[in-house]
Amino acid sequence: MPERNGAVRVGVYVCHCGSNIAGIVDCKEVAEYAAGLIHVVVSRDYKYMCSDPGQDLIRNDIQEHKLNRIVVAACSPHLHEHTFRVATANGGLNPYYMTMVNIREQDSWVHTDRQAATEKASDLVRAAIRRVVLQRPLEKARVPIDPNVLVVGGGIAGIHAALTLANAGKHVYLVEREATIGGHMAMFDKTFPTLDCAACILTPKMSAVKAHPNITLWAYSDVEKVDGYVGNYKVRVRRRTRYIREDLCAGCQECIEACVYKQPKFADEFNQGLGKRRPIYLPFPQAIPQTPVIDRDTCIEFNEPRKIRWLTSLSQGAFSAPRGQCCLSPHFARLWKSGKCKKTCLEACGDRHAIDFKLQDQLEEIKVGTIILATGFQPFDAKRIPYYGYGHYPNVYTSLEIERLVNASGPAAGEVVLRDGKTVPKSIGIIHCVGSRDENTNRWCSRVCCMYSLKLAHLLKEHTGADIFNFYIDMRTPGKSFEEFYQRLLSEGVHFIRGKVAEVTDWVFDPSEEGKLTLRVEDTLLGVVRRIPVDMVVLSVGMEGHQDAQDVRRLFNITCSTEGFFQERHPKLAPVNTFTDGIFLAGCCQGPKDIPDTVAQAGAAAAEALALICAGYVEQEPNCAYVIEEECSGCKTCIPLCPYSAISFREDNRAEVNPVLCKGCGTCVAACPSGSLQQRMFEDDELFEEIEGVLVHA
Amino acid sequence: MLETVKEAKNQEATAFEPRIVAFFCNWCTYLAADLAGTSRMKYPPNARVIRVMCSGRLDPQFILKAFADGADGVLIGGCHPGDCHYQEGNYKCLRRFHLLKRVVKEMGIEDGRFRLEWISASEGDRLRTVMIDMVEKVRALGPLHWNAPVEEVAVS
Amino acid sequence: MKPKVAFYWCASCGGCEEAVVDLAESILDVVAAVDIVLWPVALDFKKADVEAMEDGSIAAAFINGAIRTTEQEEWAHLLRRKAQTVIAVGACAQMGGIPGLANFSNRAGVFQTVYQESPSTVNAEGVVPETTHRDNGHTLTLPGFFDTVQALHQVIDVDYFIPGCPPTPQLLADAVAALLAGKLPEKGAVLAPDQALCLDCPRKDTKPERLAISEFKRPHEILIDQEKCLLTQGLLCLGPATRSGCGSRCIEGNMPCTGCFGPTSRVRDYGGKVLSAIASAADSNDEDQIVSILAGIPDPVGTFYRYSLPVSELQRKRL
Amino acid sequence: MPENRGYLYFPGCSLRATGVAYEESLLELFRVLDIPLQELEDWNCCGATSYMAVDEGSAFLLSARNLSIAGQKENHDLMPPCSACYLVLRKTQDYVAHYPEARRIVEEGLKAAELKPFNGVRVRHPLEILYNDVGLARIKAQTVRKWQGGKIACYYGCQAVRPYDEVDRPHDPIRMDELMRAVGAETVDYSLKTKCCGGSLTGTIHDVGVWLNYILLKEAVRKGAEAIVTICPLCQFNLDAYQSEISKEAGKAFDVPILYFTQVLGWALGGDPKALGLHRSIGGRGLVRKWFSVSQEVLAHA
Repeated sequence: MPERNGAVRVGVYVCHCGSNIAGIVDCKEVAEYAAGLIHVVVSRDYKYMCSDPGQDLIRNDIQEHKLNRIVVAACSPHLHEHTFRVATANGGLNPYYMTMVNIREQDSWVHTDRQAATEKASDLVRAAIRRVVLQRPLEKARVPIDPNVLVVGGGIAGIHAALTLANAGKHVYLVEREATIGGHMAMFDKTFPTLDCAACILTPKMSAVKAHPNITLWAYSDVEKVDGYVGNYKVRVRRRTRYIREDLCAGCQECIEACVYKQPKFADEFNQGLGKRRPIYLPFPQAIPQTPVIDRDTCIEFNEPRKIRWLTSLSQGAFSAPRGQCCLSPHFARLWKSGKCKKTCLEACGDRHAIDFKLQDQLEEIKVGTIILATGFQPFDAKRIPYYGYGHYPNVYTSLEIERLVNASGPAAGEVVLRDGKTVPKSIGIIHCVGSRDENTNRWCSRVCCMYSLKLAHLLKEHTGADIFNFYIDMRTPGKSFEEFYQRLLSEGVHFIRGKVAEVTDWVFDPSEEGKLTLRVEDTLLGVVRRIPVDMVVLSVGMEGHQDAQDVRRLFNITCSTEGFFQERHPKLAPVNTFTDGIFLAGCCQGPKDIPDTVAQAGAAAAEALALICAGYVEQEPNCAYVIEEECSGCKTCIPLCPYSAISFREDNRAEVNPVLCKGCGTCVAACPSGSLQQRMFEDDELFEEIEGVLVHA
Repeated sequence: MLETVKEAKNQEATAFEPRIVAFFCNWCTYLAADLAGTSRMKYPPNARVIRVMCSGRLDPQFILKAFADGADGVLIGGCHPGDCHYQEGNYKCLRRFHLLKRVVKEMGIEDGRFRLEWISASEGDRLRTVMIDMVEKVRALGPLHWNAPVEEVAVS
Repeated sequence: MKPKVAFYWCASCGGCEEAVVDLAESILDVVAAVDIVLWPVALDFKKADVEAMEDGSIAAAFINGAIRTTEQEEWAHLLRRKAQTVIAVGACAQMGGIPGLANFSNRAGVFQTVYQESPSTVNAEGVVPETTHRDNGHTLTLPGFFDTVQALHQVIDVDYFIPGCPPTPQLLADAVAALLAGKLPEKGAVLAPDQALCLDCPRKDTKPERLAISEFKRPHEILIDQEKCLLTQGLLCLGPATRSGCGSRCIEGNMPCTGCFGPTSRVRDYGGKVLSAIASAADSNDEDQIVSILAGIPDPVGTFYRYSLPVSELQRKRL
Repeated sequence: MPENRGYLYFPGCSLRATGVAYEESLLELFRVLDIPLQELEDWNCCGATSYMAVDEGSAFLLSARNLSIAGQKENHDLMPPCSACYLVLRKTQDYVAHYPEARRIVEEGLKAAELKPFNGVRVRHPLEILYNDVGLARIKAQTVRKWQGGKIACYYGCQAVRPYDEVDRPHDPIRMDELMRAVGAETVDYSLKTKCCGGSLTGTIHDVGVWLNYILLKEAVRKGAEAIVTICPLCQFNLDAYQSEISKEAGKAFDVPILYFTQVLGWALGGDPKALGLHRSIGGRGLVRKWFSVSQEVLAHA
């Protein structure tokens, strides 16, 4: 076999990785063992193979000892395979004459018995040597990169990434699920620790997105389908209709005023249901795009068909309510008598004719080379912790509700009052870590809650002058001038009680608690259980991945970590990359983080995309499958197995693999009944050698 | 060859340490193994991992070869159903696994020696658990050492 | 002087000998061209005669059948010594063949079945063969019986293989012709095309590009369509994995290929490979469904290793 | 389960002692509902209270025996009205299923006693049975005496709702409230519905136990409740028996009827007032008489 590639001269390099490997594996012994194996000409152990001197070692040996195969036993190939391929190439060899052995992540770091770990390393090295002997010289194929970029999610992460790319002259498609971009940041009042107004710093960027010639903004839209591969993704986007044409709408909002509902009466999502909106509405004044939405569920115009559906369901007995006794609001019942809507909005729009109730969803097919996912987070649902009384006691709020409450443009115009709409709270309890660091809900720390709780404490004090109690487990303020902000709060007379609140309850123990919500908590600094009555309770809810994160992940063929956040390629060295080339992560969809970190990561993601675009092409691992024509019998077994339809059946009864479409999974190869389908880098004979190698001492 | 036989012999002499060949897919289970490493989880050193791009690449010949060459157990690790990096490779693996499992069993290799586990890139802990469990189960089953020569005495 | 040729049979059914006879008239050409020095099935020679020959004096020995007794082993070694070229003829010699299925058991098991349990056996006193038996002063001997059946090349060095159960007369004739003409390929070759049967299959055009099997059928269970690809009918046709050269006779006879020609040159474990191809076509991604579809293959080992168990990776069952 | 098939009834000690009223009203209620109850033959101590605290193993064995007997019946729904019985029986199943050590103890114990394993037994509290199997609709439909009494505080206690969540939501149970409303009662938002009744503390660390009951009573009254309704004999006993003492201690007179939910339901669905054990009430006898229009003599023969 070896002869096929000429006389084989193997060089073996065992890396100590400082003490990371050498601490458990006897690298010297491994190198010595390898030295005694057939074909091995040079065998060394060295402190840091990935360092320059380490790589030079390889290069020089190749020239000096005429090596034509290289085995490097070090860390995971996912980390340094590329490094050592380059080193091999620098020595004048084809980089695919190098093979790596993972003796760190999968040996020294997971084992404790020195002898066993060393034996394992030797076995793996032996197998690699036998394998490398058979390896073929290969060339990477180049795939061109489409310069257009898709950014999914229009929060601060998506906005910043989109603008960065657009400013670099690349065309960006920004797709946002909601009716407006801005995400959670648009809901915030002030931002910690500087307390500058979120809107003031965000809305200019939002308008910039709208105005930018290189950005196509599709809000109120969903990505439905993603095909292709790095550099060449085909994406289908569904643009849900607003029943108002963005191109014709001038954003005058007269239609909203003109709605038959003189008073807004439907829960306003943007304000966390604290405010009301009409069926035709703009989420918030500075929304981008400035085009209102007509909400099917609440607009009268769309309720006629509903009525019909309802009646038919009645006749089918699907509905148990006796006739006449209407289960819908009297308001709807009246409408049914009165028939369809007067469509005052249409009149208001006049000859702009932007409003059209017949509009349908639009499907857009786009081609992009890279994709940035910035789909953000969802706040923890406080109802999941019943003993904190959210949804039961009216005056228990979530932090996001408070953000809207204290916001000047919020439902209460900045007036912080209880749900009764008039009482100003005199005492407020802020509970940290709701849905974070909690065995019963989410184990992780959401990173921002301590700081935003401090911020809210400050703002609430500012707005109400109330007594404010922060209940925290640990105060976590890592970040530029975060700790200083904490100190500032301490001096502002806000109370801090270290302890996990047991419950929020209305049962009265002593008259002072009458009419209040009492927080029962063990003050771990005093070592006593305390009852603290307050008027208002704020739950600092943590961050979670979106509940549809799994679907999104599958859509883009990336992985989720167990917490439901998207998984980065490497926790330290590739924090914005995914395991799917050309798809990057930005913001909280990858894990909880604050605005500065999010923006930084968005910039990084944009840079990664630019790097690909500027290179103009990406090199693909040459690991695709190929047919040995003269031996293929045209049995077609392989054809249906390829998920990418890369295999076609030729006139002359032979299968053929399209190397561009082939992703190199090798599923067809394993199935080929005559072994005439092979996979580069994972040829049958190479794998057989490796199997024999790990088991059979040479 | 003889080497292994000798070794097999004195392995039995001393405490039996199962030899396990593990075929891990590049995108899920191999990464889980890396993650277990970066998280410094500890598990027994009996497995020798062979990396393939996808569990769908696994030709039954590889598994048979591993047993024939003296593996006491073979572990296949792939992405969870629906999570395959190549969309469906793991299903193809699943199909072959179930048929091959019957063959292997009929040839006298106990169930516990041949396993297919779905371990995603984030399940380093699960990888550890599976490794420990597999080693223990195979240890309990004792040596297989298929390649140890069988004495042929041709008298009735 | 004509080249000397020997025919010998080991553990086999005699079908391969038939194949020689089936050369019909052309056997006369063979006889004319060569000098047959050994052919137990047709002519009476003694072992001593062969032993008396000079080593390497036989041009070619055609040996069919697997090795399962000490006698067969001795003959194999003897002929290897005397012949310049040894050609393994037929599936049994090449891969162990049907006798090789005995590797699913062992000597004791085989004797148990044959001398005790087989329905036609009456053997109250439980007599089983012995290698030596003394009977009023006389010592009778029998060859020893191995636990494990082996293919010819597992016992002696084999130069060429002629596949098939049995091989077609054509393949035999070609082999002889090549031998006489000195046109044999490189050592170790299988004297048949190195492609799978599908290429020659008369029904190949009826095989869809996307085969998906949702239920496996057995020939006796259905009325088999004469034209359509048998796999698409749910029948286990091993053609895709099996070396061609048989003239697809079974297919012509409306029966699925059982794989007697063995694998093509790149395949190490015939059963494993064909298993992989077949299982991959199971039409489901649901684990339970997959299992139930594959349950339609009642005897995987017997099906996929029908002719090749002794040369498979595992070679025999571990009892 | 198919209610017509009825249920295996496990009384436990309380319902034959301090909690007789519970048994009486429960049996009457199921009679009115025409759901057969079959008492588990030869049942023994459930193993709760002291055993669970002192020696889990023997506690498991005790309840394992009961489960095993139930397992041999073709009706596998075992109904222990006492929360303590419910918990220990349920816990035994759970531990045997999940903890090898517990399984070993129980299996050996059962073998020694020549008893069969208890696969398939379902331990079910009457609250959950009435809510799921009978259902609010039927309760509403069969109500013949709409509740005219005062507001009710539904008190669930701890053992029936935690740690297992099959009877109701662990932290904010609601099913008893819904049942009460179904028969026309108004229930107060009683935040202490799952807080501690003192359990056996009233017997061991007496004043702490009493103190806890004081809190329960006080809050119920503050919320405007005129009666507390329970699902657990121990809760009922603690709240009922110590009212006079609490009143003395707290210098605040409590006279609150502590009823079993089965008493209220039984009465509403037309059960015989005499059969509901109402005469056994200690607290709030006046109200009981008024609400249940129970004649003097019924109460008299207490």
